Amino acid sequence: MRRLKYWQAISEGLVQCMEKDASIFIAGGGVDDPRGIFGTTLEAHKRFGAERVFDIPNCENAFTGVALGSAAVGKRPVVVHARNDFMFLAADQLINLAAKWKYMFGGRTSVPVLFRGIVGRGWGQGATHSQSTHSMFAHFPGLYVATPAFPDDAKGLIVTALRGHTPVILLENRACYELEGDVPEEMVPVQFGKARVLREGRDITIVGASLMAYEALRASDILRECGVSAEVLDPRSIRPLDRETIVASVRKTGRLVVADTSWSLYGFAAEVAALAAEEAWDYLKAPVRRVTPLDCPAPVSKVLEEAFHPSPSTIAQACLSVVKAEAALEKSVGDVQERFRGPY
Amino acid sequence: MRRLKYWQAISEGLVQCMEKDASIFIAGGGVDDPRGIFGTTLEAHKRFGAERVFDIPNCENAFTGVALGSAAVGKRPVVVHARNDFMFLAADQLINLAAKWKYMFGGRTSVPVLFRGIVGRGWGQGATHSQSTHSMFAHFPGLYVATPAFPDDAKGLIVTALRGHTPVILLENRACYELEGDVPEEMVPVQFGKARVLREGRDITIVGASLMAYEALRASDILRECGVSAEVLDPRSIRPLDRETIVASVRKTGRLVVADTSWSLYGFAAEVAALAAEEAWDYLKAPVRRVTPLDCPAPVSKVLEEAFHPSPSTIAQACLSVVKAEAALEKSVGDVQERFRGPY
Amino acid sequence: MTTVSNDQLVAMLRAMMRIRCSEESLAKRYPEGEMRTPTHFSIGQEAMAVGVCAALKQDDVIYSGHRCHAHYLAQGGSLLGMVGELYGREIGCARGRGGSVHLNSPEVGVMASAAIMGETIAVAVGSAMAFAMDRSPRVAVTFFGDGCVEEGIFHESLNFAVVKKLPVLFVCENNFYSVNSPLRLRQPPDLAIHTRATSYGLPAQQVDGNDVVAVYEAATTAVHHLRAGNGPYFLEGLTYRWREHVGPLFDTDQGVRSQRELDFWMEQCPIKRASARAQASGACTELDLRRWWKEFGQEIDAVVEQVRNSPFPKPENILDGTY
Amino acid sequence: MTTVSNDQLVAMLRAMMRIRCSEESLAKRYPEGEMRTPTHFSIGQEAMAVGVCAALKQDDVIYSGHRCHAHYLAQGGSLLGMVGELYGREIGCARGRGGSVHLNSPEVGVMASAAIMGETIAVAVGSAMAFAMDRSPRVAVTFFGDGCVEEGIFHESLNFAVVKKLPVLFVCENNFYSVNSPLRLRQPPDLAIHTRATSYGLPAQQVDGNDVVAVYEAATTAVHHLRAGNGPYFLEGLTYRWREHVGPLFDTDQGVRSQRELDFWMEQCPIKRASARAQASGACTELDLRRWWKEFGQEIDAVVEQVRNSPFPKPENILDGTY
Ligand SMILES: Cc1ncc(C[n+]2csc(CCOP(=O)(O)OP(=O)(O)O)c2C)c(N)n1
Ligand SMILES: Cc1ncc(C[n+]2csc(CCOP(=O)(O)OP(=O)(O)O)c2C)c(N)n1
Ligand SMILES: [Mg+2]
Ligand SMILES: [Mg+2]
Repeated sequence: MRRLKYWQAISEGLVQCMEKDASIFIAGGGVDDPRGIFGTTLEAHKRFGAERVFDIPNCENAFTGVALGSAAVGKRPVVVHARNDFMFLAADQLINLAAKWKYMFGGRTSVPVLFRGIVGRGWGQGATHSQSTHSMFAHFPGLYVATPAFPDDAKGLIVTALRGHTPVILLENRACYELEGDVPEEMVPVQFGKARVLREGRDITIVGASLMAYEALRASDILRECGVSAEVLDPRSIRPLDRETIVASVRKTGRLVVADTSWSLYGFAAEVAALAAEEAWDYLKAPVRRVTPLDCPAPVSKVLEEAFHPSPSTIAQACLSVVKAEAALEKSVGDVQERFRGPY
Repeated sequence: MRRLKYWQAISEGLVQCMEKDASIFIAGGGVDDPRGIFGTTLEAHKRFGAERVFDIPNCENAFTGVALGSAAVGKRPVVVHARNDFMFLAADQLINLAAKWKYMFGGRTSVPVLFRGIVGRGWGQGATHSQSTHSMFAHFPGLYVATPAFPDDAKGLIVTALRGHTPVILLENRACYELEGDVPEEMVPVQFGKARVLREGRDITIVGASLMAYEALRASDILRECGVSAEVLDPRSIRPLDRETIVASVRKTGRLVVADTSWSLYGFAAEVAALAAEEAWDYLKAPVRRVTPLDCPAPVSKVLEEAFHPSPSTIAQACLSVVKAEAALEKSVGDVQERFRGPY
Repeated sequence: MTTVSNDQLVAMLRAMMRIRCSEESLAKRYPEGEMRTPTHFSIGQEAMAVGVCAALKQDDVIYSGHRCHAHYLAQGGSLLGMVGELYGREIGCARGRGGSVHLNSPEVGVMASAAIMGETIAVAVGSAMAFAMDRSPRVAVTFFGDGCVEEGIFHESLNFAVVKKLPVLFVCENNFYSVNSPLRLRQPPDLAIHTRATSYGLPAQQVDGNDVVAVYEAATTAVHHLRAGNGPYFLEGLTYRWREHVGPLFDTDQGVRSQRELDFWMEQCPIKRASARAQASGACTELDLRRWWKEFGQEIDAVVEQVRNSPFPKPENILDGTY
Repeated sequence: MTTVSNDQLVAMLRAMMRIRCSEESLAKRYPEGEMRTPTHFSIGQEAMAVGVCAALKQDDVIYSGHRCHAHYLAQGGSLLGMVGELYGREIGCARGRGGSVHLNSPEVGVMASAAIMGETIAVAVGSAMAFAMDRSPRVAVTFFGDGCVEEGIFHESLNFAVVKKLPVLFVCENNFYSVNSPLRLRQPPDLAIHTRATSYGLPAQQVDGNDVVAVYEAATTAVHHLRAGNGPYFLEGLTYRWREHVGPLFDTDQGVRSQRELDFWMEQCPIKRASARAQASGACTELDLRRWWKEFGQEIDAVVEQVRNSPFPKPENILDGTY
């Protein structure tokens, strides 16, 4: 299998879907510009031209409605937000309309729009350009919310989204963009609601969403050196959420650490911890721990930014505290971000 | 102490604060109309006139910014949304600006706006007029989010909000509006982040947010008849959240049911269940249970609406299943809504 | 001056009468407490819905807001589906899930109505965009109130439609109120709403919204413009709602709208005016009118009867349609 | 024709030179990688900031967006605070929490700059409302780009300001691009931005945004209008950014903006034009100019030096300021 970078896998997924389905188009600020959303829309633009890959004025809320209205009469739009933080402006259309459309209009019609939002971590992007909105959107029934960390999942989830009937919010972490992985050339759909076991283990379960799936895997490397065998799960989609796989793993290991790029309170980490309290309470050998951004807006200064985000080291540390291994973690592992210097 | 209805307590709190502080004003669609937001702004309008209680055009997003900008130069706005669902349109200003203002501008300035949003349950208000948005807003650091269920708390939280330095989202459930309670005549502030123990008990802890605090109390009556002693907690504010009181109670009873008006996934119920998994995992004698609206948009038809919302009966039922009392609950207790027929 | 035939006039008149008769009947029954859904009656505003929809073809699409009964019926939505929805029955057009504010009937092009102001303005633009991409002659119409003009999405939508030259007709039913807020306190005084549209460079026109023929003619011009690929069009109709904002009652005792104002507008009743015109041109007689009122009265009675005998949704199916 | 004194002209010229010199110096250092914050340089657009702020008093307030350096400095924000912020130091005006896009200095009326388009347009209206409620003569100014005009909040804000007659000056810096999207593809062609404002009934004017005197004069007229209680005012200035949208480089090799276009606008450099005018009117000499460039060069060098020797925020204080 070829190895592709995350952004290449996204690009390939989009292009292949567009080849098969003429109703698909891509729209959003900058999708047709020389940078093509970190390269993800360049090939589609080259291949399908301005009719199917086009720039829009700055109107997040209206354009969300535009996408829904085109979907209502048969199109399959892909809407791109260069930063997922801009989607707050479209929250009404996303939550009050897209999520509820099928249900409140009696189940006969649906609006299968794929909304891509990029989490812009790195280089001090600060309070309004590096949040992760997945927990917020996943609170509301009617949407699918996916957080792929790996290239093949990114491609596979796009394929599924562009064949389904549900509005999908796909959150891509920019820090994943340069990561490489095996990606099937064909269009292999990845189901929503099916977690991926990234590594099997005995002592503790780490569930990591989005970039934190990758970081959890790196944490498990550290843990292995410390003699701890961690099972690492990537939910891939957080709505629907694969409760079964998570619960089975926690029941097996008896310990749980949840790592996430969104805040702890009322977030993904809370949900997974709650699952343990509901379904694995009598299997727990230790307290559950959440490893998330600190409870403040994202700061800019490098020293603060480093303290703000979870890293493999902080995940591993949390795991060690849970398994009560005595040795404090000496080694600190920098995050994947380190080399990023733009373009933003 | 006098007994006041919930809406009267809100009205009194606002009026008393406005008397003391000339910088306070109230604005929002309909605050000056004959209905005065279920009566809550009538007295203030009568007392302080159109200069300090005024209607606005339909512009949820801009007006949120307007309120912030007036607060930045010394005003203390109270912004009213007749339905909290309209606040999605203001999500950008609320989450990207209000919540982050103090932090991202270096801590020197703050924008203490009180945002009142009403959860419009009852009479088939449906998908976009009866959601509870508290879990969503409470995910984001920088805001306070309060969900008073009782008249004195509604008043006391308003008093605190209008003296503090933090933007506050106060969510009021319309179903609480006609409920009566003792309310001190004076301005007795209720602290954010301090839960209220509504009833002490031994066998199980029920934590209920917003209307569900009241319903949990009614559930505990039923449970008492079944021989189950329930401790009932009302968090009152869900950001900050009083972890200590909740954890102490769960450690004491060993059992937890969380009831909420917002959805289960990534919501208040998840957060409280997560607390148990983190801080009381080794005290749990039974699985934690969440009692929340079903995982679909709010339906309209009465039969569906009844099935959709949690009620004292469903809360009690969940508690019984947790304490494993054999007797299935026979009695079903209608919700407080039953007599509501508008005005909406 | 008028271009409509007697047949067309009668058809529009009858459409308005049917809407009025149905809504009046529902308003009368509303206090019985069986329609448990906040209901915004269109009574008094029927000419806009009927005049515009008469200018459309079956495969065009329309969108509406909270006050959607007239639009839904004018475009051919089934009365049974509407009444069923108000009574919360499975037979309702939204299977009892949506309520009065979410009427839809995709079979006849009533794509969606939504309770949040301004939402469907953008959505209609999106359908128009799809039509333009397909080089189809179909057009999209969005009905909204004067209050929605204040929402940012209205402007974002206008701008987008103009920039992309989309076949969408913006229809503003200016009834001078947003709930209890009068227009003059919400928008720049002395600047008619349609002039707001002009600043985006699209043709915009104000019309007597209680004159169904004038509405029809303006809409026909507009739809020609759209089908010719000339981009969007804006129509503002001046009209008035007779009842309270939401619910079946009159509200002139509330201190906001005066009885004098209401009387003035009831005098301008679109049905009264169309009836007079039809009789004057010999399109119908007084007797016809009486016959039609009776016909529609019987229809709505029968439909209500049918609906009340039809089943509620099953609670166990509550999740149906979420995904 | 001009009403500015030589002293005023020199003051404005020097203000522009100081901004330019500081930004050029920062742009040069940017690739060193020590300023870890996405930075939108104002280079080429200094006249709008300086001309408008010169018409304000100390207790007036201004708001800006992502491209805020020039506004912050023109209104009197400290250079140290700005450079400190770019270098992520505790000494930064936002204590290293905000970055380049969140410059503020409430002491001198720079209330807030924000990275999300359009946000501060509404916020400025709010400050103006507070001033009006207090019957204070203070005014609020909001600077924003042509791209923000497409956002709904722009319209909601205009409408509100007009309806409430608030003392707010809307200043649109039209540099013809939103990132890489040219204006003509985003807004109705052939309709100047300020005409969009006219449709709300507020006075709106287009000005040569690279002529600091013209900007100053228009702003002075506008501010008089505001202080007299006549409601809001709209100013559109045509200008151009020289560098890439974000970052220190030029981007004419990227295939979006042509070198010819850039050359044209560099010819229209606001500082060059003001320098020529000042020399022509005898307000300064070539030698003065050279002296000033040197002065500002030394100032920024010293500030950068000071900042680089100043401490970073302490990680243990990371939560400070959340509440
Ligand atoms: C975004 C939003 N804000 C507020 C409301 C509450 N609301 C419902 S209808 C209405 C007035 C609408 O006025 P208009 O658009 O003129 O329509 P009309 O009712 O007059 O037909 C308001 C404020 C809403 N539904 N959505
Ligand atoms: C709501 C929102 N959408 C998109 C962006 C991304 N973005 C940052 S600056 C910018 C262009 C702004 O153009 P303009 O307002 O003309 O200002 P200029 O950069 O030209 O000074 C865009 C699209 C954003 N920051 N906020
Ligand atoms: Mg109206
Ligand atoms: Mg620009």
